Amino acid sequence: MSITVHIFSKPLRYYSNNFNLALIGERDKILLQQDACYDQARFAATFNKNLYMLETCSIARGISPANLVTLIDDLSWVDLLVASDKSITW
Amino acid sequence: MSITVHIFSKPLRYYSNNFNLALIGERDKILLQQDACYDQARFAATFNKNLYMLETCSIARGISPANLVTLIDDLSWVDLLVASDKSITW
Amino acid sequence: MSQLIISLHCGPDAHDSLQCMNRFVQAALKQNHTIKCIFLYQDAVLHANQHIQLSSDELQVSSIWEQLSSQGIALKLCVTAAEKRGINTQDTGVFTVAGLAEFAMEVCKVDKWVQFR
Amino acid sequence: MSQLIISLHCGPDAHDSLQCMNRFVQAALKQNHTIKCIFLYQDAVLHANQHIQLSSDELQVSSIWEQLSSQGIALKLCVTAAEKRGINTQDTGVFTVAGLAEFAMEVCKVDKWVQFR
Amino acid sequence: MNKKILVISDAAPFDGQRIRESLDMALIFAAIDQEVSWLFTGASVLALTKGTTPSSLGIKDFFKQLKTLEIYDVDNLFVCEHALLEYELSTEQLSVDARILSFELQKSLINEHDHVVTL
Amino acid sequence: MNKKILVISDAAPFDGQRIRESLDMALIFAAIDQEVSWLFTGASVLALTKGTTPSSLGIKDFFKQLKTLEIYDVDNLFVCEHALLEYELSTEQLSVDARILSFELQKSLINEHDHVVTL
Repeated sequence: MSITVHIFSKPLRYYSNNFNLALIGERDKILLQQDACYDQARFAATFNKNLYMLETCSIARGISPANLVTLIDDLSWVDLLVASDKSITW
Repeated sequence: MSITVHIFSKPLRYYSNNFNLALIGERDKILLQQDACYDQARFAATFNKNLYMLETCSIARGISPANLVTLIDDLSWVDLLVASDKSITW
Repeated sequence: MSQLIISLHCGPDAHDSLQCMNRFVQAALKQNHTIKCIFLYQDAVLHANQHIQLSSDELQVSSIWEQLSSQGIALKLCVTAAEKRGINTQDTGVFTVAGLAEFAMEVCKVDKWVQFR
Repeated sequence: MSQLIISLHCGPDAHDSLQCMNRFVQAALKQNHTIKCIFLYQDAVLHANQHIQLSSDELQVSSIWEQLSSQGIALKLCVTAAEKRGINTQDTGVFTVAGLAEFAMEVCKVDKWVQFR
Repeated sequence: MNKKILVISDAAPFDGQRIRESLDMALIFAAIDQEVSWLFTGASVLALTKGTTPSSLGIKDFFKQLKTLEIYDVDNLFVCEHALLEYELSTEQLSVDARILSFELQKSLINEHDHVVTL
Repeated sequence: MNKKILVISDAAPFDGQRIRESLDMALIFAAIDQEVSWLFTGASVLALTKGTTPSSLGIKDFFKQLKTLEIYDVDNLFVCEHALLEYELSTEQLSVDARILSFELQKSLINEHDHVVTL
């Protein structure tokens, strides 16, 4: 199985039409950037592992990472994408 | 109570975040235009009266009106808005 | 007879919304209502980009505006929204550059405000 | 080291998305990856509108593109998307007018394609 | 003629310039002495949370203007009860004084206004 | 190098030019001899229904090109099962031959491709 990074930039509700938990592979990663950070609680309740959030985006929104959410800096963000097989910007 | 025309141009699901049946007054009207016509069944199941659909928009999409949906031409569309107190384009 | 004002909020790629608005305006004129103005806000200011090029089988977006203008309808665009999006406000064709205040004052004088998004 | 290609899909009003993309590009360069090009598609072609005017306390959208260009990154825009939206394709500043085919061929040569919407 | 204008926002805080454009619309009607109300629904309620510092992203902080709306006579701010629940927000977490409205009360709010604009 | 490209659409049929831009993207990769698949999810499945006549709105009928995709070697069309249910559509109501995929099978589809683009 290849590894896909699923990128979200808006609250989860924005994707209710076309997105479903069943699309996420066992080794896939979830990346929260921009306004998706506001909804980290719901993302964390839906995807209980491999959940990453951009530090710069979350700080600008006054958000500290919830349980299960790994904060990453910009360099680790690049590493995350380069180390995976592909990304989908939902 | 004033009369509001609630205008929809996309399938109902697009509005799940900010819209609720409780916003519609007893004498309010619902107007389906553009791509909202595709979803007339769900609109009709949600709002069981005062439901209007633009004829030109629905014909172009190969849609015939469902039960409870009143088809209107462009002149009646103008009448509908002029006869009401205000409109909201959701 | 009513006084109506229209605001358009979507860019020139939204052919269906533009046609929908145009049909409403034409029907309103037929019913002898007055269209105070059509105001372009948000992405709709991009209709004032003067180089729209579409193949001949596409909806000719600019001719719709020319027709509306020739029918005597005031076509205005929001200067702030335009500047943010890189529109050359010195070259806006049939559209008049206006402030949001001017639009707001007209809204206060009309019977109905209809938005097209 | 990886070869990356970026596509941007949102217009110049989306300051947050632009900054997000820019941060990714800067970090990728720092890690010695190659950015094959940044391709503007859909509403992103509007970044080539040459009259963006923002007050001095706003994000200066055009200086971000100038900086990226001075870093040697190829900035391309889709000609069809641009023509539909009224961009003057004779006057696109730091952006090069390209066809979708040119972009697609480059996509085939890179390791990763990252979209910013 | 004095008109009552209701602005409804539903976009996420950094979704294009939509909150900003709602702000401009609310301020301009207030500036010409109309009665303006502003309803935040959906993800737009997030624009009212404390601790937002867009300057750290290089973006202009227009959110701080939301806190000074009273000065400009936009003193009727409303938030959708459902949206607060959706994002698990309490009024203490909001940077402005706003009245919480159920959908039923939002219906009454709409009813009281002459024009309603969604941005 | 031959690449497998997956285009995912989710916009309603007349939502800007989004279906059209997906079509252009699919066709261009096919034209340069890459393997292209196209997944319709959400409201985009409505673009595949029969009886659409945009010309009656003065709009170019690019939907008819969807029926000729096979000629251009875009022969892998997929539709989301959930989206068909959402709009109460059966395959007989679709104007193209497309395989219906559960979310689980969409995961496998994503897995098989080199690049995925959402438009």
